[in-house]
Amino acid sequence: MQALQIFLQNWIYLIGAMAIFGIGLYITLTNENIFKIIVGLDIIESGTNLFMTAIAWHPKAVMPIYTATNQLVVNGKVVSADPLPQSLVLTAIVIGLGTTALALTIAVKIFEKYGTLDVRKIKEAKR
Amino acid sequence: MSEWKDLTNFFRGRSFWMLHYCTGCGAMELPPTMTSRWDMERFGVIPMATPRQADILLVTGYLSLKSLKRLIYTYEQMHAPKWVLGFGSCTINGGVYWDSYNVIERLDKYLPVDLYIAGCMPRPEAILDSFKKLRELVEKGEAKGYEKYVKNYEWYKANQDRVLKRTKPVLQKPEEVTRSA
Amino acid sequence: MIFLKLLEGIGVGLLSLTVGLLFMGLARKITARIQRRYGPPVLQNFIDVFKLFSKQSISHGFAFDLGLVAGVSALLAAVVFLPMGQINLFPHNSSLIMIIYLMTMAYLGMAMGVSSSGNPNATIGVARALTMMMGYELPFAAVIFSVYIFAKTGSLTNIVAAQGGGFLNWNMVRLPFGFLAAEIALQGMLGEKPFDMAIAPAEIASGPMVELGGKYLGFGMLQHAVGIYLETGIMVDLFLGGASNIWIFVTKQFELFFIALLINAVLPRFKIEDGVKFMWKVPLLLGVIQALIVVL
Amino acid sequence: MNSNIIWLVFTPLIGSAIAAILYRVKFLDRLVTFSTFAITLLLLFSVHVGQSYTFNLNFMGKIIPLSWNVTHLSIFMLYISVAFGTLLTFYSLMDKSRMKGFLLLLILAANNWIFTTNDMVGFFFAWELMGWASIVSVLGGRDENSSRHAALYYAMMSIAGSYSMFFGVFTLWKLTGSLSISTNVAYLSSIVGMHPWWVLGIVSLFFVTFMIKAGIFPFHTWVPMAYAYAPDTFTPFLSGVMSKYGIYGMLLFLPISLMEKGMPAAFGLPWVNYIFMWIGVTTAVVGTVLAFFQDDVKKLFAYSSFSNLGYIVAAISLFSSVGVTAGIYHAFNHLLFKGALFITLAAVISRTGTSKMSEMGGLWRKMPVTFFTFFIGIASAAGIPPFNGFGSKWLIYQAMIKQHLPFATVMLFLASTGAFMYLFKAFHSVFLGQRSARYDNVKEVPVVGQIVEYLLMFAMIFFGVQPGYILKPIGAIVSSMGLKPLPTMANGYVTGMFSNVYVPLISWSLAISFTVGFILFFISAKHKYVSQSDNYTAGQIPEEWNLTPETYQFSWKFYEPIEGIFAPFFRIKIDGFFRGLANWTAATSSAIKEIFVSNAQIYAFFAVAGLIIFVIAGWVA
Amino acid sequence: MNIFNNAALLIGVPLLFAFSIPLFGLISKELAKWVTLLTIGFNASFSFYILFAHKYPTMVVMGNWLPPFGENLYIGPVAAFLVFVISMIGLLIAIYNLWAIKKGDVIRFSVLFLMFTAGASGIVLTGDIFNLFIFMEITGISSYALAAFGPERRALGGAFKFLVVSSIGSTLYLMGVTLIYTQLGTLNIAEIAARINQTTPGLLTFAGILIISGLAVEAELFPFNGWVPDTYTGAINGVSASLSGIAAISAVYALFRIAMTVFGKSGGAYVSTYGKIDLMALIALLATATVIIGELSALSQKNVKKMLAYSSMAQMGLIAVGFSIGNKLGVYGGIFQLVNHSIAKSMLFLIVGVLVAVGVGENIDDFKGLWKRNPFLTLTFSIGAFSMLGFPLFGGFWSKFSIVAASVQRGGWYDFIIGLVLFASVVEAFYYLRIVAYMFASDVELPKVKTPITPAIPIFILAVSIVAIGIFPQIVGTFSAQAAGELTHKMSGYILHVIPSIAAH
Repeated sequence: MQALQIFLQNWIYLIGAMAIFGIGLYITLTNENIFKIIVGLDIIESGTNLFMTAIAWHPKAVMPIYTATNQLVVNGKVVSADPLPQSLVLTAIVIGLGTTALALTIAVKIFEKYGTLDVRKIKEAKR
Repeated sequence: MSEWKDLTNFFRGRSFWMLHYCTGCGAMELPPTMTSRWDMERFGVIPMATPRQADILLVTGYLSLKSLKRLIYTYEQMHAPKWVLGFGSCTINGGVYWDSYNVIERLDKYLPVDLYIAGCMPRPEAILDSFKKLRELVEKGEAKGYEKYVKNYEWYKANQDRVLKRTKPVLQKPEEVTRSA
Repeated sequence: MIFLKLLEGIGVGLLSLTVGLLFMGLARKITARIQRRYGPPVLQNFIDVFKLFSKQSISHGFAFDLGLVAGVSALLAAVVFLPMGQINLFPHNSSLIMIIYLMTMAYLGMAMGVSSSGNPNATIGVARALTMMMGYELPFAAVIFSVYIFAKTGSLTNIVAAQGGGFLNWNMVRLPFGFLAAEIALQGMLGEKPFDMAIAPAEIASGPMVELGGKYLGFGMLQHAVGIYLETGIMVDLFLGGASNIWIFVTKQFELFFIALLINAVLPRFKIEDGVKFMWKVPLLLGVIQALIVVL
Repeated sequence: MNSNIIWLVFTPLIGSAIAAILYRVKFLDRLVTFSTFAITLLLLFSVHVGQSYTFNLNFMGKIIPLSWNVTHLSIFMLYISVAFGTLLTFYSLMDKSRMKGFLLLLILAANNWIFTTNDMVGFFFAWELMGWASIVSVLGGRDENSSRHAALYYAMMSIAGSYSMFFGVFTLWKLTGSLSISTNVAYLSSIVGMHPWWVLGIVSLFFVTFMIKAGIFPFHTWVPMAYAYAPDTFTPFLSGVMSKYGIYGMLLFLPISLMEKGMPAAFGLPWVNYIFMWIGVTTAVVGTVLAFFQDDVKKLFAYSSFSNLGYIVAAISLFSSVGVTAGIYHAFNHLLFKGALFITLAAVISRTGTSKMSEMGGLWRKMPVTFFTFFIGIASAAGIPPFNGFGSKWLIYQAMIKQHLPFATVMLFLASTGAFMYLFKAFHSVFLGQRSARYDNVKEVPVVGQIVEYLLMFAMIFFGVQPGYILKPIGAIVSSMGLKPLPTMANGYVTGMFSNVYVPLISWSLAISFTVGFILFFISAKHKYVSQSDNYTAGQIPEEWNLTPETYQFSWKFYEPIEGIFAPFFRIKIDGFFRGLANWTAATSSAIKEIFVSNAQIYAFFAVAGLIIFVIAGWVA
Repeated sequence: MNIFNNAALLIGVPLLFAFSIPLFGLISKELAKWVTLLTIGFNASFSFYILFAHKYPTMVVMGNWLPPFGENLYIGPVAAFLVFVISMIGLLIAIYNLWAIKKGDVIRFSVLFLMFTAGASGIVLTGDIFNLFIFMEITGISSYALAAFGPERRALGGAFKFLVVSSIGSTLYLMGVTLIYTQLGTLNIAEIAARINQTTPGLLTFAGILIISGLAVEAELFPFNGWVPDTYTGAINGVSASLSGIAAISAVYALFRIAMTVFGKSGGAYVSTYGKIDLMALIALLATATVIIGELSALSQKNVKKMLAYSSMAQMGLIAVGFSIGNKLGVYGGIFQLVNHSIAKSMLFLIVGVLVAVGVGENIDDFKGLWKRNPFLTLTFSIGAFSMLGFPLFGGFWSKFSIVAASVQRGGWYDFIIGLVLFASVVEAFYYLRIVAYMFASDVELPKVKTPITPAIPIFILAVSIVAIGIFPQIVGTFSAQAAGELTHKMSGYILHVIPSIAAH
C-alpha cells in the first residue's frame, strides 16, 4: 500500500514524464508537417518540465515555506520539498515559449516562401 | 695514279651490288640466277635493297611512263660509279609493247645504259655473261654511263620531260585513301 | 712504351678488322655451300669494302659522318681491351661490363648517324635493333653475372685465368646452361637469323643501312666485322677458356661463329616481338637456372 | 661559433625576399637568383666538415635546440646542389619560362638547411619549405591546366609524406626526448635488435616521405606529371637536385640496418634491405618500361629520373661500401647528366614551343651545341664510358654482384638497356630525323645558354674521365658512415671490387680510334652533302604522296612491338591505385554527402539514434 | 577569491543595448548598426582590459551569494581569453555588417546579433550549469532567428533544421542537468565537479551521455550535426561567420567544461571522466567520425560556402580531438585550433560574402582566375585556406602541430585516430588547394572587381592576425597554455578558485 502510494505520488510522474518525452519524440520524428513537429517539440519540453518538477518531491516532503506549523527541519534533517526545480521549470517554460514562438514564425515564413509545410519538400535544388 | 684507278676498277668489277628494278616478266629470270643453279654471287654480285648501296641498276623489262619516273628517281639516288643494265628486248625497243601509248621504247634515251642484254627472255647464262662483260668494261674504264649522264643531262632531261609530262599524278592523295578505306 | 702500346693497339684493330671481314667472307662461302651454291671468293668482303671506300657517296650532315665513324671507332676502342690469347694489351683494365658499355657507344653512334639521315626505314631498323638488344641483353646479363659470381671476378683477364688447366675447367663445361643461353644471345647480338629483324631487307630496305652508300656502308661493314670479332671474342674468353695464342683464339672464335652461321643458314626470321619473347623465355630461363645453380 | 652555416640558410632567404620584390621584372628576379646562388656557392668555401651551430628555440616553455652540423655527406651534397643551381640560374637569365626565382631561392634555403641540419624540427621545416616552394613552382608550367593538376597531385603526395614524417618525428621525440637526428638514429640502432618491428615502423614513417620525394615506386606517380608540367627551367632542378633529398634522408637512416641482428637475413642482406633493394630495382625497371611509351619528352625523362633513382636506392640499400659509394656517385652523376638533359630540353622547348616528340625532329642542324650536350647527356645516362654515367653504373653492378644478387642485377641491366632505348627514342625524335618546315627558323639558344651547355659538356666529360675527384669525397662520406671506403687510386680510376677501370685509358683509346676512323673517312672517296628530304623512298617522290617532313618522321609508336610484350604489366597501374584511392574518396565523399541532404526530421533522428546508441553502450559498459 | 562584479557588464551591456536598439532604430537604421558595433566594441575593450590588465582568476558574485549557493560568473584563463576572442570576432563581424546588412529588418537583426554575442559570452563566463542552459538557449534562439534572416528562402529551411535538432539537444542537456541535480542537489559547476564521485555511476553515465549529446549538437559533432551544412549555407555570410566564429567557441567551451571539469577525474596524465564509460573517449570517437565525414563531404562540394560549412564541421571535430586527448598539450592544441578556426573560418565566410555581393558568386568555378580580378580577396582567402590546412607560417600550423604532437605523446589508439585525422587532412588540403589553384589560374579573362572598404577592414585584420599568429604563435600560445592548465587540472585550476573552502575529496 505504501509502495503503491509512493508509486502513485512520485514514480508515476517520473514515468509519465518519460512517456510524454517519448511521445513527443515520436511525434517529432514521424510527422512531416512542420506544425506537428513543433507540437512534438513542445511535448518533449513538457515531458522534461514534468520530470524536473517531479524530482523535487520525496515521500515525506513538506512544502518549502517557513510557517509556524510547517517544520522544514526535523531532527536536523531537511524535510521540505526542493523549491529550486520549480523555478528552473519556470525558466525552462519561458525559454520553451520563446523557442516555440520562433519556430512558429519560421514555419509561417516557410509556408510563405516554399508553399508547403511538408518538411520533406523543404529542399533546395540539388547542387 | 692510273695504277690506283686500275686497282679500284679491278675491285669495282668484282663487287657488283645490284639493284634489280623488276618490271614485267624479266624478273622471273633473276631467282634462278641468284640461287643454287647459277649462283651469281660467285662473281661478287649480290642483290641490294636500296639504290644507295647499289652499283648496277638492272632494269628487267618494259617501263611504263609511271615506272620510268620511279626508275629515274632511283637512278639518281645511286652513288657515282654506277651502271645501268638493260635487260631483255623491252628495254631496247619496247618489245611486245612497242606500240603502246604508255610504254617507252628505248631506255637509252632516258638513262645511260651501259649494257643491253638482248633476248626475250635472256637466259640466266646471258645475265651472268653480261656481268662478266660489264666487269671487263669497268676494268678497262670504258663503262662511263654515269659520266655521260651528267655531261648530257639536258638532253636526258628533255627526253624524260617529254614523255613524263604525259603522266599526271593519278594516285590518290594519302588522306583520300584513308578516307575511302 | 706508349708508342709500342699504340702500335700494338692499331695492330689489334687491324687484326680484328681482318679477322672480322674474313669471317664474313667465310660466312658467305659456307652459307653458299649449305645452299648448294659455289659461293663468292673468301676474300670477297675485302673487295666489297675496298670498293665501297672508293665510291662516291652522299652524306646527310655532320652527325651522319660522326655517327658512322663512331660506329667503327668505338668498337675498335673496345677491342683493344679484349684479352685474346697472348695478346692482352691492358690486362688490368679488361672489365667485361666496361667493354659492353663501350660497345653500346658504337651502337649509339651508328644509330645516331643513320637516324640523322631522316629516313624512317633507318629509324625503324634502329628501333628494332634496340628492341632486340633488350631481348638478348637480358639472358646475356644473367649469364655474365653468373660467370662473375662463379669466377669471383669481373675482369676478362681473370676470368680467362680462372679457366686455365684444361678443357674441363672451361666455363662452357662448368656452366653449360649459361653457355647455351649465351650462345642464343650471341645469335641475337650478331644479328643473324632468326634475329635479323633490324636489317630485314625485304621489309624495311635493310633498315639502318638504308641511306648508307659508299664509304658509309663501308664503315657499316667494318663495324659489323669488328662486332663479330669482339662478340665472339668475349664469348671465347667467357666460356672457352680464352686461348694460349692468337691462332687458337681465332679458331675458337670461328667455332662459335660457325654455329651461329649454321643456325643462320637454315632458319627464317622472327617477328620482332616474338624474337624478344623467345629471348625472354628460353635463354633467359637457361640463364636464370645457371644463376640459381651458381648462387646456391 | 660557426654561424656561417646559418648564413647558408639566411642568404637565400634574403635573396628570396629581394627577388620577390623584383619579381615583376623577370630579368632582375633571375639576376638576383643567380647572384644569390653564386654567393651561396662562395659561402660554401667557408664551411668545413665538423662545423656545428646550435640555436635554442623557445617553444611553449620547451627549449628546442635547432642544430646544424656539417658532415662529409652534407658538404658533398651542398657543393653539387649549389653548383648545379648556379649553372641553372645562370642559364635561366635569358629564359622565357615562368619559373619564379624567389621560389627557387626558397628551395635553396631549404636545400642548405636540409643538408646541414641535425635536428628533426629543422629538417621538417626545411622539408616543408622545400615542398611547398616546389609545389608552387610547378604551377607555372606552360600548360596551365595540366600544371595545376600536377601541382595538386604533387601537393597531395607531398602532404601525405610530410604528415608521415610529422608522425615519425613526434614518435621519436616521445621515445627519446631528443630531436637530434644523430641521437635518434643511434637510439634506433641500439634497440633494433630488441624491437625490430618497432624500429621498422618508425623508420618506414620517414622512408615513406623520402620515397615520395624521391619518387620511388610505388610513390612515383606524381613524378611524371610534376616534372613534365613544371616550368621548363625548373624541371632540371626538380629532377637533378630535389629528388636527391629523399636519397639524403635515406642515407641518414640507413646506418640503422647495420645493427639489425634481430632480423632474419635474405641473400646476405637483412631482409628489410633486401626488400628495399627490390623496391629500387622495381623502380628502375618500371620507370624504364613506362618511359618507352611517352610522347612528351619531359615525361619521358621524368620516368628516366624515376628509373635512375631506383638504381640509387638499389645501391644504397645494400649498405656495403661499394653500394653506398655507387649510390652517392650515381646520385651525383644523375644530377649532372639529367640536369644537363633537362636544360637542353628547356632550350629546345623554349625554341620550338612544344614538348611533344611527335611534333619535333631534325633540330640538330639548327641547335648544334644543344645537340651535342644532349648527345653527351644521353651517352652519360646510358652509362657509356668515358662519360660520367659509366662509373656509377659499373659500381652498382659490382655492388649487386658482390652481394650475390644476380637476378636483381639482371633486372638493373634490363633497365639500363631499356634506358638506352628510350634515350635514343628521345634523341631521335627531338634532334634527328626530318625537321618540320616550321622549325626552319629555329635558332640556337642565346650565348648564355650555350656557355652553360659547354660547361655541362665539359663537366660530363671531365668527371667521366677523372672520377677520382668525386670518388675521393665519397670515400670520406663512406668512411664517416662506418664503412670501409674503396681503396683510393689515381684520379682516373674507378675502383671496383672485381676489377678497376682506368677511364683515361678508354678515352685515349677512343681518341686514337676516332682519329684513325676520321683519317679513313677523309682519305677515302669524297662525299657530298644533300638535303634532308633526299631519302630513299622506293623510287617515290615524297611530294607526290603529299609526304611532308612531319609525316615522314618516324616518332609515333616508336616501340610498338614491345608494347605487346609489356601489355600484361600495364594492367597493373600504380597510378591507378592512387587514382582509385582518390576516386574511392570522391565516391565515399558523394555518398557521405547524401547524409546531409535530407530534412530536419532525419537530422533529429540521427541525433536521437546516436543518443540511444550511446545510452545502450553506457548501459552495457 | 577575487571578486570583480563589474565583469557582469560583459553580458549585461549587450543585453541592455540589445533591447534598447529598437529605440535607436526609431532614429535611424544606421544608428542601430553603429550601436551594435559600439556595444560589442565595449565588450571587446572590456575583455581586453580583463585579459591584459586585470588579474583574472576572478569572479562575479550575484548579491553576495557566494558559490556554491548563488549564481556566479567565473573568469578564469579560459573564459577571459575566449570572451576576448568572441568579442573581437563579434566586433569585426559587426563592422562587416555595417556594409552587408542593408535590406530587411536591420533593427531586429541588430537586436539578435547583440543577444547572440551576449549569450555566447554568457556561456563562456557562467559558473552555473543551469545558467549555461539559459545562455545556450539565448544564443540558440537568436542564432535560429539570425540564420533565418535574409532574402533567400534557403535560410528558412536551414534555420528550421537548426531549430529542431538544437531544441532536442537542449532538452537532452536539461534532462542531464536534472539528473545530476537529483543526485547532488546543486547546480554550481565547481561544487558538482568537486562532488561528482559521490553519485551513482549508472545515473552519472546516463546524465553524462545526455549532456554530451545535447552539447554535441552545437559543437557540430557527428551524428548531432545534421543541421550544419544547410544552416551555414542558407544563412547570410555574416551569420555563417558568426556561427563558425562565435557560436563554435561557446559550444566547444561548454562541451569540454562539462566533460573535463565537471565529469573529469583529477590527477593522472590524461583527463578521463567518472562513470561507466569514459566520456572523453566517447567524444574522441565522435570527433574522429566528424573529421572524416566532414572532410569527405566537403571534398565533393561545388559550392564554396557549403564546402566551408562541411569544413567547419570537420574542424570542430579536429578541435574536439585535440581537447579529448586530455593532456595539457592536447588541450593547448585544441584551444589554439579553436581560435585559429574561428579567425580563419569567419574570415573565409566574410570573403565569400563579399564575393557574392560584388557578383563573383559562390561556386568553385566562379573562383577561377580570381587573382587577376581581385588580388586582395584572393590573397586573404589563400591565407585562410593555408591556415585551415596547417601550412607552416600560418596560424593553423601550430595548432595542428600541437594536436598531432599530443596524440603521438598519448599513443595507444590515439595513434590510430590521428592517422585517420591526418588522412582527412590530406583530403582537406586537396579541396582547399584546389580552390587556391583555381584562384591563381591565369587562363580566365573576366572583368576586375573592386573590394568595398568596409568589409575589407575586418578581412584584412583577420588575415593579418592569422599571419601574425603563424609567425608569433605565442600571441595565442600563452593564453592557450594557461587555459589548458585550467582545463586539465580541475581542482587547482577551477574548483579551488571558485570555492576555496571546499574540502578536497
